[in-house]
Amino acid sequence: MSLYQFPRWTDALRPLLGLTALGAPVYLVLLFYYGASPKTLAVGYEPTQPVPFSHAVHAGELGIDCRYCHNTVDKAAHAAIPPIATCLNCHGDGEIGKGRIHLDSEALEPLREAARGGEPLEWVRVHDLADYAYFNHAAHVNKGVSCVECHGRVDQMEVVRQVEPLSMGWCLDCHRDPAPRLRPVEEITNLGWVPEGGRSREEVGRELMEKYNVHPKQDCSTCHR
Amino acid sequence: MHTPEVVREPILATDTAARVSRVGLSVGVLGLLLALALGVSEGDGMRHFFWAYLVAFAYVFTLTLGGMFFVLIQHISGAKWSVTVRRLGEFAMNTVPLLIVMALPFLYPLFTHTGVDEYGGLLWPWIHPHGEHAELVNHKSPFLNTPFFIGRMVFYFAVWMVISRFFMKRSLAQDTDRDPSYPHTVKMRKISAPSIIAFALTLSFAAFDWLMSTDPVWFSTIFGVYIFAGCVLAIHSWIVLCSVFLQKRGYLKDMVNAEHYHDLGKFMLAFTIFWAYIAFSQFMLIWYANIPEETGWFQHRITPAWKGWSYALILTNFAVPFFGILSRHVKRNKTALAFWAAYILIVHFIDLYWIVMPSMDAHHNPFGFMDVCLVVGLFGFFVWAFARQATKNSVLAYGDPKLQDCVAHVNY
Amino acid sequence: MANAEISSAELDNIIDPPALVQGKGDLATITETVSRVAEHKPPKAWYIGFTLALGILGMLGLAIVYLISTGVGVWGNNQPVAWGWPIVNFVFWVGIGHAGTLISAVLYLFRQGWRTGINRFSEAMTIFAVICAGLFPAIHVGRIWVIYWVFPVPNQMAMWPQFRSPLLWDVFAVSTYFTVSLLFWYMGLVPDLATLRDRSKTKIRRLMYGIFALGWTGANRQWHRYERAYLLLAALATPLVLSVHSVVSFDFATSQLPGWHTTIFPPYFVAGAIFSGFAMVVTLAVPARALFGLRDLITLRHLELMNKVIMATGMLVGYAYAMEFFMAWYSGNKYEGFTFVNRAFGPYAWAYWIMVSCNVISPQIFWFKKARRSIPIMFVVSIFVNIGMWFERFVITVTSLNRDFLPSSWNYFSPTIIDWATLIGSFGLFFTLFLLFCRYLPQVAIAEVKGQTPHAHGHSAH
Amino acid sequence: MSDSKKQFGVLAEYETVDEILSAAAKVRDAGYTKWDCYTPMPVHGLDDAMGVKQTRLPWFTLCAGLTGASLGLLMQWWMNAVDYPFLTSGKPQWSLPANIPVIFELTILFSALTTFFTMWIMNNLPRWFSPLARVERFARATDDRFFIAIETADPIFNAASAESLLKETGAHAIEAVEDPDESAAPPTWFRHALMIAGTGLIIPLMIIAYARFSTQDQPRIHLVPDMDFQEKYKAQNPSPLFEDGRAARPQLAGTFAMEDDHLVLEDPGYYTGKVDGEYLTEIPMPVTRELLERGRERFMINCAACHGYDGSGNGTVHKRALSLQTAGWIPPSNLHQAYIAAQPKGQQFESISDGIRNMPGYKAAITTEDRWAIVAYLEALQGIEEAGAQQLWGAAPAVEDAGPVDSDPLVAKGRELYTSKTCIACHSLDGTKLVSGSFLGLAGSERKFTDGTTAIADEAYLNESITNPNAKIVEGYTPGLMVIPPITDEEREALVAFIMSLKQ
Repeated sequence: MSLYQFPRWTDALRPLLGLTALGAPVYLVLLFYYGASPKTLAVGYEPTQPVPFSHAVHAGELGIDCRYCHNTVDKAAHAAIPPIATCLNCHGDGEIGKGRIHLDSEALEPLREAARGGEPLEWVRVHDLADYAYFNHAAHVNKGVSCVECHGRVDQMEVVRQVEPLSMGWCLDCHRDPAPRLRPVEEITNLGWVPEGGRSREEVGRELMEKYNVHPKQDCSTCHR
Repeated sequence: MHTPEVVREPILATDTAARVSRVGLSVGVLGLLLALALGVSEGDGMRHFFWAYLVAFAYVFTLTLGGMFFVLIQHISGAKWSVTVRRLGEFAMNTVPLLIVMALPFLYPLFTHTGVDEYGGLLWPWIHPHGEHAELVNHKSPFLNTPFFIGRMVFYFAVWMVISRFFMKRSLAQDTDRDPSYPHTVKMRKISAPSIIAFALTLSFAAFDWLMSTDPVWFSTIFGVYIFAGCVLAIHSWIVLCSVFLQKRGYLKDMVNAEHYHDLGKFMLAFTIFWAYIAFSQFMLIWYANIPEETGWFQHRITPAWKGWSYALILTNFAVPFFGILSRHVKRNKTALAFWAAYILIVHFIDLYWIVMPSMDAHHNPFGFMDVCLVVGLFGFFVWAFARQATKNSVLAYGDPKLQDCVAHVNY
Repeated sequence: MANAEISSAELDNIIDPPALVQGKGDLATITETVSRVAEHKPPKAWYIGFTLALGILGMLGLAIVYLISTGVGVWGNNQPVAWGWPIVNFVFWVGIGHAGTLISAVLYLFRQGWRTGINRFSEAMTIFAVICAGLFPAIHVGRIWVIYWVFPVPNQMAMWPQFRSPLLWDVFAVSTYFTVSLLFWYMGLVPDLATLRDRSKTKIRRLMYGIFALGWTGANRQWHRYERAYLLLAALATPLVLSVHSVVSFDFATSQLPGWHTTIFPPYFVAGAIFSGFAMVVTLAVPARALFGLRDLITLRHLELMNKVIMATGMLVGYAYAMEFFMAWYSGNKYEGFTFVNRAFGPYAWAYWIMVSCNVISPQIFWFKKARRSIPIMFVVSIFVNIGMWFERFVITVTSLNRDFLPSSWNYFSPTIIDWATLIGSFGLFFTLFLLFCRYLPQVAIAEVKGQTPHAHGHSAH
Repeated sequence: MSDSKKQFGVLAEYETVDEILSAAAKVRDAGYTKWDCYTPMPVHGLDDAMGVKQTRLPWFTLCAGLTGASLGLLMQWWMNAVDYPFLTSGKPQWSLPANIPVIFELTILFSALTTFFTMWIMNNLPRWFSPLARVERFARATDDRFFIAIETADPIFNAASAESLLKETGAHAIEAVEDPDESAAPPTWFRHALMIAGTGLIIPLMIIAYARFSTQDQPRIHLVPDMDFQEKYKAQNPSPLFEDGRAARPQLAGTFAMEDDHLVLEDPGYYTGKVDGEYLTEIPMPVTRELLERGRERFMINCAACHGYDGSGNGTVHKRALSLQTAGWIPPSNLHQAYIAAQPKGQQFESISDGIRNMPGYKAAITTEDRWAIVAYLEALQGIEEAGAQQLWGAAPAVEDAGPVDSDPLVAKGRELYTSKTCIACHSLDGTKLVSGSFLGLAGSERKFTDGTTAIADEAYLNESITNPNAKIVEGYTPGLMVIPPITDEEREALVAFIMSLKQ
């Protein structure tokens, strides 16, 4: 008989079919879940900045407080990237600013150039929330949420890198259970802070929640407004 | 498998039926008298009596109208499976005159002023609008007024009389008629279509008039369908009970078999689900929208006095019978099915009682011996009227052209 | 046999129209009649129809691309009629999608043998109609690429769907309905695909039909489970079909809007869905049976019975219209009352009366047997019903919304050209799929029709 | 018997339902178990004739339905009432009535899927290969013929007796069915294709793993980009409106904010520290504990990096600048110096606001109130010094005493200039080495220069050093460090006279 017949080995396809039927959805879901996760996509973003500013030196070694440069962080929603003038406090050349440290540094040339009215410095934003998400730095910082909770140990980073996913689920983790992420507001920029006397952060956080009246909201309109 | 050849002879259960009808009549008289005595002694001016009477009346009414639907739907669909049990439905349908007689006591609360001051009337509160809702009830007075109400009642009864007489007569005539063109069957099939329209409208409005207007403020467009679901559920259960009883007594032996019980059981299951579907739809929509003018009705039914009854309803009228008759084996076992049929007939009363009584008193569940006396009594009268027909007529529509098909019919 | 006894077939002749399968009606003929269509080049009309449908489908594609690239502002939806055209179309198509499962499942449970002639056909119609229906809410969200948010999948937003929303019930109801309908349809197809496989003359046909026939041989031990599964699916699909349109009705009825909030909506929508679905089956069956030579399998009796169902469900719908009107007055709610007066005599009175005349009045002609059996009349009425049922959804949606509680917001809804292109385009999608089905798959359930012939029943008593 | 190895079974053909029904009953009665009837449609009564038992399929359906219902209930309860409780439309977080529809749908979905798949599994389908399909006449099993096949696998199978039994049943044709001698192993090309596909499946996973555990220079992929980037201005974002791309416009030279102007006029003391050219002597607000705390905090943020946490002028930045040997670096002042402590508050405020010497103004970075807070804190800090800062801060910085009263007016003027022209920042008067050498005993001392030459520090040398500090570099000092403020010849003369007066 000349007509096509299914050969015997097609029987071997049956377990394969079952495996595919069960495995394919699992595979696709996992692929999407891990592939599209901000932990995969966003964490580890480490752009090259126009000036190789080292947080490790300034915030870490020199111990300059975060707020020296990001001086709006406790007053406004936005934590300002400092104006060039702030840099020039130390890195001027007498004419454009008073400080003289690294007067001859090549790397700082773009800075001086910008200060003289040339091309502005375009710092690359590392932690960039979607535009539909509203985040208020002051509201967090003044209630005892340290910089480190979202930005990691910036004082140890030569180049700033995103270490947290900044996804909605991640935000909610803290909004649902803020206690272990709180510290006394005095210690807000002390990125290496640990509670005294061997107390747990949870324990300290509970007290601070009470003290600062911390009741994070979970409504849509908290962040999407 | 063996299919018996049908013998086209009347099956007369005269003696049995006569005995049953006598029992029914005595139960009816006894129950009614007992209830009356209790009602008089209760001291609320017979208010409880009349409300409970309405529940019992509704019980019989749903059986009668259920029978009517059963007959009509078999004709309109040309069903074959149901031929051997259709006569039982016809008997039930043909108790309309009893219904008319039973409706007469309603004239008393309609015309009397007894208890008006205290309770706002003996029965339907719209007869004497009172309290905070008087204005809204007055708005409805073009519809809810005594003369029009009685007029509608007469109209419903007239329509039902015409339908039931027609189908009963034709069906009996078909038994003896040997015309091979089956003119009666053809005629019944033709008339069933308009009849069912009349049936749907009259049943809906009768449900609105008698049951929904017990709370004259409340309204629900689905209410007619809700009562309809109860009717259908009740009649299928009743037919199962009757045929099992008749078979126990030696009648219909070869005529009704596991296949027919299976089908009846399927309808019991289907309408248990349908009832739940309608009840849920009504509840859910009112619960969800949460509009005060509608929620009042359910509010009255979740008071401490009625809460248990309401929750029980979900179990007794849906969950329990659903799992009870889900299995094919139960549906094909007539003893088991008869149990569930009896069960459904009992819980059907719970449903009706729940519909009516909280409107009388939302904060007190008056259920007691009198309620049982009344429903058993009126049901006794129904059995009497039902069985009396069997004393004269064959319990099998033996002349039906589809009889052979019916007996041979097999479920898959 | 008693002398007054007559055979079942003869009886049908007296109290019922002729048998379901006409012509020679033996097994081989049934196989041949149905398979022939899938095995030979289709008639010219098919090519014309397919080209046309593809063209309209293209228009739909353009409309959707334009919609998504621009935003839902291209539609006429706006305050106060923010729920306009798309939901009308959605409910319209979902409604049509009810007849298939109803014919397959409910009539199966009721042992209505006549379903076999048309069930395959209407199941396919169901699936395609549900696809069309699903399209509208999907494109209505505006950002179709995040449509997966409606499913309860864990996500980086740590959010779950809002299960108290009727729109989410819709997601579950419609997707369940689609899945179950597809399973039901495919399951019915398997033995017929095996038939086509065994008849095929080319390798590619044998391979394709063979793969999807799953190696079906017609072994009785398999038939046994197959039939039980079929029965179970039918028993499951029956409450499902009720639930789907009930849930669709909840979209409206759970609200507090006069004209939407009424308890009869669930059964009323279901009746309307069956009504429109049957009308669509008739609309499709009339040309199809002529075009593909299926007159012997989809007989006049099938059509007549469907017309009866159309008449019955039409009256159920009429019952609901009447109840709504009565209750609008009886409720004593002024807003409710106004809404209904506004429906009948307000700016959309034209739509209301189109609806009433198409849905309630036009099927009344089926009281006459002649009309029930007249191809032209039933075709026209079925189209009327399709139109009327579309307008029913339009009336419910638009007339209730266009009179806001705030009179200053009152507005008149007018569809835009994109609205029209989407609606008409959805017919392109529907007919493209349907014509492909007609071309390549058995349009009539071969095995099931065979089961209804006298050849399928043993006569010997044993 | 070698034949039976390759034989699948015996096939018999029948033409009508009646035939197959009676034949099936006979085969059943003969005791066969591995056999089946093949029909183009379900034949009712055949189950009985074959003795097929009722399938258990409905039980699977029931279990699946119950599973679906419970899962639906649990899912909605957990998602809406536990994991993300959320209030909407006044409904309870767990609203059972509203959950019924989804529970119902899931019940049906689970039941239907289970029924469907279980049925195929129980039927051992799909199974595309079949020896029966190789028999030409068997193609009619899906058309109009009925077949019975008894398989060789049946324990009581015997080719001869099976054939004779089937003959007895009235079969129209009987045929032995061969079991094709084919390999059950998939062909090589298929195995290869499978391997390639399997490998292909791993690639996306590896890409994901790599993306997870590496850093990237490029911004994330936005799967849903539309609303992540909205056409609206956010703080410090670039703007296409201006040529230089800055949304924040730099101030034009000589401008100052209207608001400040206005406020300065309203309350010049508070905003400038001066009223009519006279410094305020007191802080223009009540000095509270809060203000001091605030001042301390602001001091630590803005001042401590240079001036040190203790205000001693020994901050980390200063140390860093020294270690980098920064030319022209003027060390931050020791804030404990008496002359600073003695300054009027308004002057301190002005220094913070507008800067002094090499210190830039902090007007833009610190609010007015905070600047006053720092001034207030400074006083406290200086007070601590007096109270014994040595214990608190360790090594005590040198503090200049008021010094002798100069009789020569030129020297007196020089002493004044010593402070106002900021010499004091680097040169002490008590012999301590600050940034540079002390003025005490400078005059007349021998200087050793980096080029190996020496000189006596006389008036000429001092004049030269003030005019051109890099002309001669003393050993151990960094060139370019000394900054000369604008100075007139008379002033230089006075300064030299002052330094000469410190001759030892």
